[in-house]
Amino acid sequence: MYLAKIYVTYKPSILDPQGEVIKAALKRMDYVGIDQVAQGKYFEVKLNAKDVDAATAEVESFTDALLINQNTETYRFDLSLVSDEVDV
Amino acid sequence: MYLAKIYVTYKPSILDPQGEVIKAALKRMDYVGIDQVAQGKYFEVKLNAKDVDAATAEVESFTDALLINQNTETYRFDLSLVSDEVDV
Amino acid sequence: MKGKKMTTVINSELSPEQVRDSKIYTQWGLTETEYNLIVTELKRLPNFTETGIFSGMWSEHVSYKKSKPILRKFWSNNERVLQGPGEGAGILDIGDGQAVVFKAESHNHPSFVEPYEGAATGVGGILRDIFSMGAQPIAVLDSLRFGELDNTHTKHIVDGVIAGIAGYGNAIGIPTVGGEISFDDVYAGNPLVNVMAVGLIDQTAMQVGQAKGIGNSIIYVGAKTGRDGINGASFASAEFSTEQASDRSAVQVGDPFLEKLVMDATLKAVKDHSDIIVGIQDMGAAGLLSSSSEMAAKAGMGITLNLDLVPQRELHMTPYELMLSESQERMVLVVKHGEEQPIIDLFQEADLDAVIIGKVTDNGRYILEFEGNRVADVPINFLTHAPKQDLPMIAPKRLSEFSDTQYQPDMSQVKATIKALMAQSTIASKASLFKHFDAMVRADTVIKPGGDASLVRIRGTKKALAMTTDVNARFLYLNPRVGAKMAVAEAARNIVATGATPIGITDGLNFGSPDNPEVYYELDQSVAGINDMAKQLNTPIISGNVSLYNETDGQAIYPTPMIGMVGLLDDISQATTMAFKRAGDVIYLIGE
Amino acid sequence: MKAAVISFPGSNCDFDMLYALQGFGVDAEIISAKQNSLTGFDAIFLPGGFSYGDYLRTGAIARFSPIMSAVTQAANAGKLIVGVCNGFQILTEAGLLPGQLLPNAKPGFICDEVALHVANGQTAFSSAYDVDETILIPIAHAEGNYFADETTLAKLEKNDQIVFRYVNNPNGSAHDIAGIMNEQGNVFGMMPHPERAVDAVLGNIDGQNFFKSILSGILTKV
Ligand SMILES: Nc1ncnc2c1ncn2[C@@H]1O[C@H](COP(=O)(O)OP(=O)(O)O)[C@@H](O)[C@H]1O
Repeated sequence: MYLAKIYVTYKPSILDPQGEVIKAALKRMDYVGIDQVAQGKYFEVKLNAKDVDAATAEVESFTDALLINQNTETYRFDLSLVSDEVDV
Repeated sequence: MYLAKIYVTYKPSILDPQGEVIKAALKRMDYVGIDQVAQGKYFEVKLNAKDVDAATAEVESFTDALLINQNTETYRFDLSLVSDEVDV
Repeated sequence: MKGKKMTTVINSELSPEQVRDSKIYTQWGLTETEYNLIVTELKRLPNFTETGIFSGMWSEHVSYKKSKPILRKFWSNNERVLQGPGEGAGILDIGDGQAVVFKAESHNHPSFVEPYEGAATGVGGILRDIFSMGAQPIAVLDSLRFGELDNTHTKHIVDGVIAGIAGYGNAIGIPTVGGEISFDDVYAGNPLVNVMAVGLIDQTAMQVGQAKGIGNSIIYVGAKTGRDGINGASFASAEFSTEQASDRSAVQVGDPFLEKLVMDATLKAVKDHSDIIVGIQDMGAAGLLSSSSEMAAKAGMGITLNLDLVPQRELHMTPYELMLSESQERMVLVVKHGEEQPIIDLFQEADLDAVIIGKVTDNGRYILEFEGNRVADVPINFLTHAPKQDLPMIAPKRLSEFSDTQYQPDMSQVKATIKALMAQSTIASKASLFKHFDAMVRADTVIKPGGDASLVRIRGTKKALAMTTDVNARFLYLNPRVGAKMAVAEAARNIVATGATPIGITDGLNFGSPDNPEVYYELDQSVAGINDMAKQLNTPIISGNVSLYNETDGQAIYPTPMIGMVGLLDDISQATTMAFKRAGDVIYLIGE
Repeated sequence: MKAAVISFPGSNCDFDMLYALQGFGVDAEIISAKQNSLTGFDAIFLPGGFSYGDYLRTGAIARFSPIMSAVTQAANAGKLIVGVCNGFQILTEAGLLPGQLLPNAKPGFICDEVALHVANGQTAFSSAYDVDETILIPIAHAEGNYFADETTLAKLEKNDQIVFRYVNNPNGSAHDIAGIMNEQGNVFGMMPHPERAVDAVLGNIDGQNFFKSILSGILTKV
């Protein structure tokens, strides 16, 4: 079984209203060093695949198709082999 | 300047309805190998701090205070030194 | 954050000669003839920025150059009309010093490309049209068309659009009280997302989008400008081809939270400072460019803007990008010279940017300064009056081919037929979709979605406003003029069913390419049909929106002029709802 | 009785709450979340809406507004604190009520009218209802799924802190919880909107007794 950790962020030119609001809140809370905040999504997906190439292809395919919005978002991911016994 | 990448997930005991919905959608889309899906949040925060210890303390402090709800969420983070030039 | 540096490419602007030789303006939607007209008028080659602003202002989406000859025919005058077409929204007198403000807006192309954000920003845009008049928005309605629900792509679009309307309307706190949804394969590649908003205003507080008074200040308010939807206006005025699906500029993302702050602050400014606010306009299609130039043109003035002062979200934006950006949640205010501070303070108090970016002049010119250079200097009247186009029209062949013989329904399997009808997505209950809309926020909704028309009470009075959106495009496909009359009549019946009297109309004219004489004919006949019925019902058309080029790969949608109608109920205790109330009551069938 | 309705940036039911209170003759006013004092008020209402856009988590950012320290003080002083919808979410984030509101079990916003069972009719928020009465109250939320750990839930049950329960759970809330109060019985939060059910012209007056309960509680105290 493979575990894919997928990190989704907005493309650079897209407005990130959440990031802005969080940044302003942190400033109000006196975290003065904060320079920039971006909020994205994080997915952990466990999947069965015959090898790492197959798993990579599968992750790219479903991330493009469902997890991200290709107009506004971009992503990267890490893949690792994990034991089948589950506990997320 | 430091860049903190913060990964927030639900604690294991918390039901993650969004993860369930995504898993069901992936199954319908014929991604048969999917075993488990969890959705979390991902933050990229740039901050100024005098050294890595100070940055670490700062990230832990504001993540505990604001970014997560300790009832239901947990997190980990990576910290790296980045150049000051911005490129949104 | 990771990301490419995007400075170099974008800053390398073409010289005027290069603009001429590369004919880049044709990609922006200007024709050869239009370009030559500009050269002749300016007596020189327009530079990159100037060419860009002409392409924005002369796009169909902004100038209505193709539809205007037909829109002019709309009947928009009666004893109630305080403001007809030409401003952000139309206004009708409802007595007691109050008025109702309403308009419709389409976001068809953006919603196809990006269903959630497309629909969400449609709601945001129409609400700005209402509160920029000084009116408090009180309700949103929608009118939606999708392909049949038999494939995942259409389902994805439907889910996204519904979630987008809900996401924006619920968060900003204006109830989505009604609307209509139907499904037909002609909309598969061209869904329609029309939204209508209704507002209330005291007649003394009415604002217009004008830049009067030499030396008065142009104040930019709201969100910072980014590279969102650059050239969206020309984009919305071009046909879709499926191959082009990836050729798109950055999508606009809405921020209902910010818009709520902008809305509340704008309404407060109108209330507290009506004596120093000269004009208000939202930044919609072609953003800062069209709002500022139209305000000045309407007042017969000129305008000079210093683009370095425009609040910016991204680095290294060019004048072209700053002017054509369609970043959401932004407004332009014109304020009396020397009295800006209270207005600026008011917006800053709400954590909003409010910056003086220019002033009104008397030279009739549209002038842009950027980094110490004059990057545009053109006559405003010329800029805001795209060369008119008289297009040919011809009755579609199909109309003469339809046989006159009455269709004879097959009545042999009545039960099965009725069941099959009820199972059609267009006829079946839409509750599973509209339950995502907050229909009750503001606590004034008397009749919620699911009735004929919706009814919203006017707090502090005995009155209520009824509202509905309707059109059956299949009727228009069969006969545009009669179909359009039927759409108005249907809307009126829905209003009357609540007990209210119809008082006015806004429309959303969704058609294919006007360059096709048959489509242009449909447009002309639809407007004629709306007029016919509107005059009979005494419901003037006071605002509306046009969306053309709704075709994919040469296949146009049905002519779909959405009718948004508002009615007035003088005594809310007379309101009627649809449900049967009591066993034993008598049921009448009225009409022929 | 004098009541404050807190307006956070993004609150959108603040006026609905104000009008409902005024309809019962209460001297109520809107107080900006940027202020930091609530002296002179007998009851404080945190209304529905999308404070700070509900970005990050519902209520997460609002709880750091200046007014919240005054709300906490008032709570400790035994004043009545009422959070409806987003107000409830803010009170849990602020730790004035236990638990948290998670996204609905079936994700998505729902606007509906739902049946509530008056689980405890002996509180400052429910005393005007009949014991075991079932009432119909509007809901409008995407994150109303009440969560708390087992120990907390057991405590809520044992102390009778659960005031309203859903008859048909619309959002996955633990123990069908629609509204709870703190142990002292002066801080209360619920997801449904009683302020949308007070005017006969809107077709539902089941929320009236909620306000009558609060009023009679305060009047007997004052
Ligand atoms: N189909 C129409 N019927 C009547 N008036 C229309 C129609 N289309 C546009 N208008 C009017 O023309 C003006 C400009 O419309 P539009 O460009 O849609 O406004 P905006 O710039 O806010 O998008 C508005 O006053 C609008 O009411």
